[in-house]
Amino acid sequence: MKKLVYMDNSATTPVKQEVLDEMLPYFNIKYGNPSSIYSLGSHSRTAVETSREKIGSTINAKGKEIFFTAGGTEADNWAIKGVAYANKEKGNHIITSKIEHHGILHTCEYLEKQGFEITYLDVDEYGVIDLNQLKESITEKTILISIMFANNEIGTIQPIKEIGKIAKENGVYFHTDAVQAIGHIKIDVDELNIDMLSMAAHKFYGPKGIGALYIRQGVKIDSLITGGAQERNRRAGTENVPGIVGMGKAIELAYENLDEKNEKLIYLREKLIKGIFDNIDYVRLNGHPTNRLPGNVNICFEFIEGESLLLSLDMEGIAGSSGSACTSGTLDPSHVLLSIGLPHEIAHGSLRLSLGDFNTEDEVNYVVEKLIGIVARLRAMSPLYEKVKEVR
Amino acid sequence: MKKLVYMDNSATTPVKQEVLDEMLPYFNIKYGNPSSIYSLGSHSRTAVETSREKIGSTINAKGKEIFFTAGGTEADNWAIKGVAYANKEKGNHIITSKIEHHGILHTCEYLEKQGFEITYLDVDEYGVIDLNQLKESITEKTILISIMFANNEIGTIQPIKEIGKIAKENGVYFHTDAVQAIGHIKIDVDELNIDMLSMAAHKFYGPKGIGALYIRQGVKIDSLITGGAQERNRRAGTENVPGIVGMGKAIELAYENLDEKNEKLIYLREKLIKGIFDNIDYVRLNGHPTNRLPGNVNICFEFIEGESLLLSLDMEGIAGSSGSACTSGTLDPSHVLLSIGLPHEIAHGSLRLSLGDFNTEDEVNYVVEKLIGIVARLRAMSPLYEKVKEVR
Amino acid sequence: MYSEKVMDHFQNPRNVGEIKNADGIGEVGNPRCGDIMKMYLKIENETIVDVKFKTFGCGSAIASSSMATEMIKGKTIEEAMNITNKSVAGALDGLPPIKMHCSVLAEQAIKSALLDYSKKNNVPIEGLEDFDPTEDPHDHH
Amino acid sequence: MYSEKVMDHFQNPRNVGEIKNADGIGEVGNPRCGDIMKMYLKIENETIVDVKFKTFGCGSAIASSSMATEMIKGKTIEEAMNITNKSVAGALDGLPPIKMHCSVLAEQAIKSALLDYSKKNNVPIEGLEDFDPTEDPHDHH
Ligand SMILES: Cc1ncc(COP(=O)(O)O)c(C=O)c1O
Ligand SMILES: Cc1ncc(COP(=O)(O)O)c(C=O)c1O
Repeated sequence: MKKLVYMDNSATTPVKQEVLDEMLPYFNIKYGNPSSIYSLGSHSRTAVETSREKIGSTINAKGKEIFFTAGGTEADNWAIKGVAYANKEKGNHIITSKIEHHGILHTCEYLEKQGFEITYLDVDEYGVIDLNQLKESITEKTILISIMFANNEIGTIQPIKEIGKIAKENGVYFHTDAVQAIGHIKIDVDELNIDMLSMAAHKFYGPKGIGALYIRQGVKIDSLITGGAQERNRRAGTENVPGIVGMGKAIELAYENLDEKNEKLIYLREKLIKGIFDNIDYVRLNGHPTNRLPGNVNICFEFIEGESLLLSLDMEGIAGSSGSACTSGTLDPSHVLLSIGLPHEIAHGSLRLSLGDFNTEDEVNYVVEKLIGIVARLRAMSPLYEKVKEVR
Repeated sequence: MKKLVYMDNSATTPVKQEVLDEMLPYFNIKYGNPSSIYSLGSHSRTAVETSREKIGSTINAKGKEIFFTAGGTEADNWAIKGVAYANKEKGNHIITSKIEHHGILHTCEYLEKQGFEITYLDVDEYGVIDLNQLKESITEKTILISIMFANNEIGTIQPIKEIGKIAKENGVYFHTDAVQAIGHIKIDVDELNIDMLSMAAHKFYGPKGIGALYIRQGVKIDSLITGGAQERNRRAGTENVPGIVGMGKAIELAYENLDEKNEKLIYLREKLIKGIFDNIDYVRLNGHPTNRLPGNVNICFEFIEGESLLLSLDMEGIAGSSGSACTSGTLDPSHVLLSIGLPHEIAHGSLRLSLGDFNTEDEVNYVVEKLIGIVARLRAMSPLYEKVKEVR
Repeated sequence: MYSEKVMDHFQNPRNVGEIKNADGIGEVGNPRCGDIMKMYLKIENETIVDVKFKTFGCGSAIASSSMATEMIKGKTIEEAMNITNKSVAGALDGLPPIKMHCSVLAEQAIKSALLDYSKKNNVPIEGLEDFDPTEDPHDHH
Repeated sequence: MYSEKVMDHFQNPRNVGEIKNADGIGEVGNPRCGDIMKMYLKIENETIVDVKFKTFGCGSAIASSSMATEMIKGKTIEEAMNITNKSVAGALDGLPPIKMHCSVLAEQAIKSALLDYSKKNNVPIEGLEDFDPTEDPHDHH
C-alpha cells in the first residue's frame, strides 16, 4: 500500500505486534472452550482469567469486577439498560450529557420510549459539563449518572472525580464511558468513585470486537445477554479467547511508559495545532485547550466542508475524520460540535486528527504542509470564502 | 503439548489455517475502521461486505439480511428479545422447546418476568418436537416460534421445514438457532421458511467472538445493541473486521465438499458408536439414531458420573464433554437429557464426543480402547455398579 | 465509496471559478446543511457558451457541480433544461444513495441560474414555470 | 480447575473397595444429585484399623473419599470424629467453591459409618448425637 499517515487513532488503532503474537496460539493451538474441563479448556480459562486480572489491576479493581463484552458499545448498552431495568423499582431517572457517544445517547433514547426519564446535561464551549447543573438535576428517582471520561471527537476530559463524588454523596450509581480514556489516561476507580466503566480494546492497540465493562461489586444490574454461565453468569456466550488475551496484553503495553508516551503525544499535538494556526486563517480549535486527550486535535476550517477535506487528505495518504454530516450518514453535523455552540456551517468543516504511538514529527510536518494546500484549494472553490474576501 | 484427540467440536473448533491467513492482515495492516471514508477504511468496509455476501449466499439469503453479532448467544438474544419488544402490541406469546440452548431458554425466562408467555414444547425420546403440539400451541397472541435446527448435546435435527410451514401458515415469525447446524448441514432459508437464523463462526472452524443473525427483510425487530450506525443501523459497535473476514472464509470452506466430509463423519460416528456398544454394557445412545448431526455421538454410561469420565479421558489426551451436573455448574444434569426422559442418575453419566474435520479412524479406535478401561475402572469404584452385579 | 469518475471530478474539477458579468447566476443549498452551489452562466444566442461554479460541500457535491457544468457547456438552454439529477449521477457512474441530493443540487443550480437569466432578460424558459430553487434537495434521497 | 493433590487422589485413589464383615458401613449422597459415597470401617479397640470406600461421583468426590480414608486410617474414633469437610478439602490443597459439597459428603460418609458402628455395637460416640446423614451437602457450598 502507498504511504499512509494514520491520524485517526480515536476511530481505531492497529493491533500491536506483541499483542497479535500473544493472541495467535489461541486461534488454532490453544483453541479450547474455557468452559471445558479438559486441559485444553483450562488453558483457555487461565488465559481469560489472567487477562481479567491485568485489566482489573490497571484500574485498581478486582479481576472479578471485569466482564468481557464485544466492545465499547455493548458495554455502554449493558451499563445503561442493565441498571435501568434492575433498579426501576427505585426510580426511572438517568442523567447523562449531550455529548456522549451514540452508544449511550441512542440507548437512553430507547429507554425514554420505555418510560424512563433522561436528563441530558449541557456542556460549555469546551465541552465540559456543569457540576452545579448535575447536582440540581438529581432527584429521588435518579438511579444512574453516566458521563463519558473523555470525548471521542473533541478530546475534552470531564471532571470525573467531582462527578464521582456527587454521585456517591447522592447514592446514585456512576457509569463512565471510558472508551477513549482507557489505555491513555491513568484511572483509579476507587479514587474516582466510578461504579461502572466501559472500555474497548481496539482504541489502545488491541483487537476489534472485544471490550469490557467494569462493574463494582454490589452494583445491581441486569444482564444484557443471557444464556450460558460465562462471565460469572452475567454475560453469556463462548468467550472470545484470542480477543480477551489481546485486550489483556494491549492494556499492559498501554500503561508501560505512559507518561513518556503522553509527553511525546502532547508535543506532537501542540506542534500540529501550532502548525495549522500559524499557516491557515479562519480556523478554530474545538475542545478544551489543555484538559484534553494527549493525542486529540480537532479543528474547524471555516468555509469548507469536512468530507471534501478528508477525501483530499486521503489522496495525500493522510487518514483523519470529521464531524461533518456527510461523514456521519445523517443530515446534521456532529451533536458534539453543535453542543459546544458551533453553528452548523462551521461544524461541517471540522477535522479530527488523532495521534497515536506510531506517529512521528515528520508526519506532523507533512500533514501541516498538505493541509495548507488543500484548505487553500477548497476555499478557492467555496462560495462562502468568496463572500468573506469581499467583506475584507 | 501432549497428544490430543479432540472430540469436542460441538463446544468449539480450531480456526483453520486458511481462515486465520485471511484474517491476519486485518489486525495490523488493513486495520481501518469500516466507517471511515479514507482508503484504509474502505478496504475494511469491502471486506465486511464481501463476508456478508458469502454468508448470505450460503443460506440463500441476501447479503443485507445478514447482521454480524458477537456470537450465537447474542444472535439468540437479539432474535427473541428484538421480536418480543417490537411486536408486543400484536401479542405476547412465544413458542420454543424444552431442549433449546440456554441462550434461548434463559432469554425466554427473562421475558416471562416481563409479562411474556412462553410455551416450552416437549420432545420425544429422541429429542424431536411434536408438530401437533406446536400447531395446537399457536394462539392469536403468538408472535414467534423459536426452535433450534440441531441440538448441541444429542445432535437431533428438528423437522425444520414442517415447522417453517406451520409458522408461515399462521403468520408467525420463525427463528431457528442454527449454531450447531450451519457449516454442517445445507440450509436454504426460503425453502425452509426461516425468518431468522442464529449462527456462530467458532462452531465451523472460524474464530470465537463472531456470529450473525439472519433477519429476513421485512421482519419487525428491535435492536439489542444501539449506538452507531453500523450494520445498517441495527447492531451498533465498531465491526470486528478480522472476525467477520474469518467467518466469511470459514463458511465458504465449510460448504466445500460438504457431502464428502459428512460421509466421512458419519462413518466415524457409526464406528465410534459400534465400538462402544460392542465392548461396553449398560450404555445407551442419546438422540435420534439417524436424523442427527453427522459428528455427534452422545452416550450414557450407567453407574458412573460424567465428570470423572471426562477427567479420565483427559488423562489419556481425549477431549469430550458431558451433560453431568458437575460440568454444567448447576445441581441438575442437562435439561436436554432430562427432557428426553432420562432419569437423573443416568443423565449424570453422559458423554458427548463430537467429531470434526480433523478426526481420524485411528483416533476413533484409540478412544474406544481407552473408554473400555476407564469405564471398567470407574465402575469398579462405583457403589451403584456393585448393586447391579449383586442382582445379576 | 465513490466511483472513479466522482473522484476524478472531485480531484480535478472542471470549470471552477466565477464569471464576471455573468448572464445568469444561481445559488442553491444552505450552509447549515453543508452544501452550497453557485453557478455562473454566459449565454449567447440561447447557448451556454461558458459556465463556472463554486461549491461548498462534500466530495460528491463538488463532483456533481463539475460534471453538471461539463454537461451544459456549449449546449442550448433547451438542452440544458433536459439535464436531471439522474443524468448527472449517471454521468458520474452513480452516487451512493445518501449522496443523491448532491446531484439534485446540481440540477437545481443549473435551473436557478437559468431562471436568473430568464428574469433578467425577460425570456421565458419552458419548464421553469414551477421551479422552486429553495426546495429541499434532501427529500430526493 | 483441580489441585495436583485432587488429581493424584482421583487418578490413584487410596483404599478403594469393600470390607467383608465391616464393623461400620455408611452410605451418603443420592444418585439423582450425581454422587454417592459408601464407606466401610474395620474397628478394633476404638481404632480404625482398615477403611475402604466406593464412590459414584465426580473427580472431587472420588478424591475427597480417597483423602478422607487416608486421614482416618489408623486413627481412633475420637480422632476420626475431628475430621471436617474443611480439613479434607484442605488436605487436598483446596477444592473449587462449587465442589465443596464433595468434602462435606466425605465427612458425612465417615460419620455415617461410625454411626452404623455405634448402633450395631451400642457404643455411644460423642458428637454423633445430632448427626443427620441425610442432610443435603449442597447447602454447604
Ligand atoms: C445450539 C447453540 N446455540 C447457541 C450457542 C451459543 O453460541 P456462542 O457460545 O457462540 O454464543 C451454542 C454454543 O455454545 C449452541 O450450541
Ligand atoms: C467514547 C466512545 N464510546 C463508545 C464507543 C464505541 O465503541 P465500539 O465501537 O468499540 O463499540 C466509542 C468508539 O467508537 C467511543 O469513542
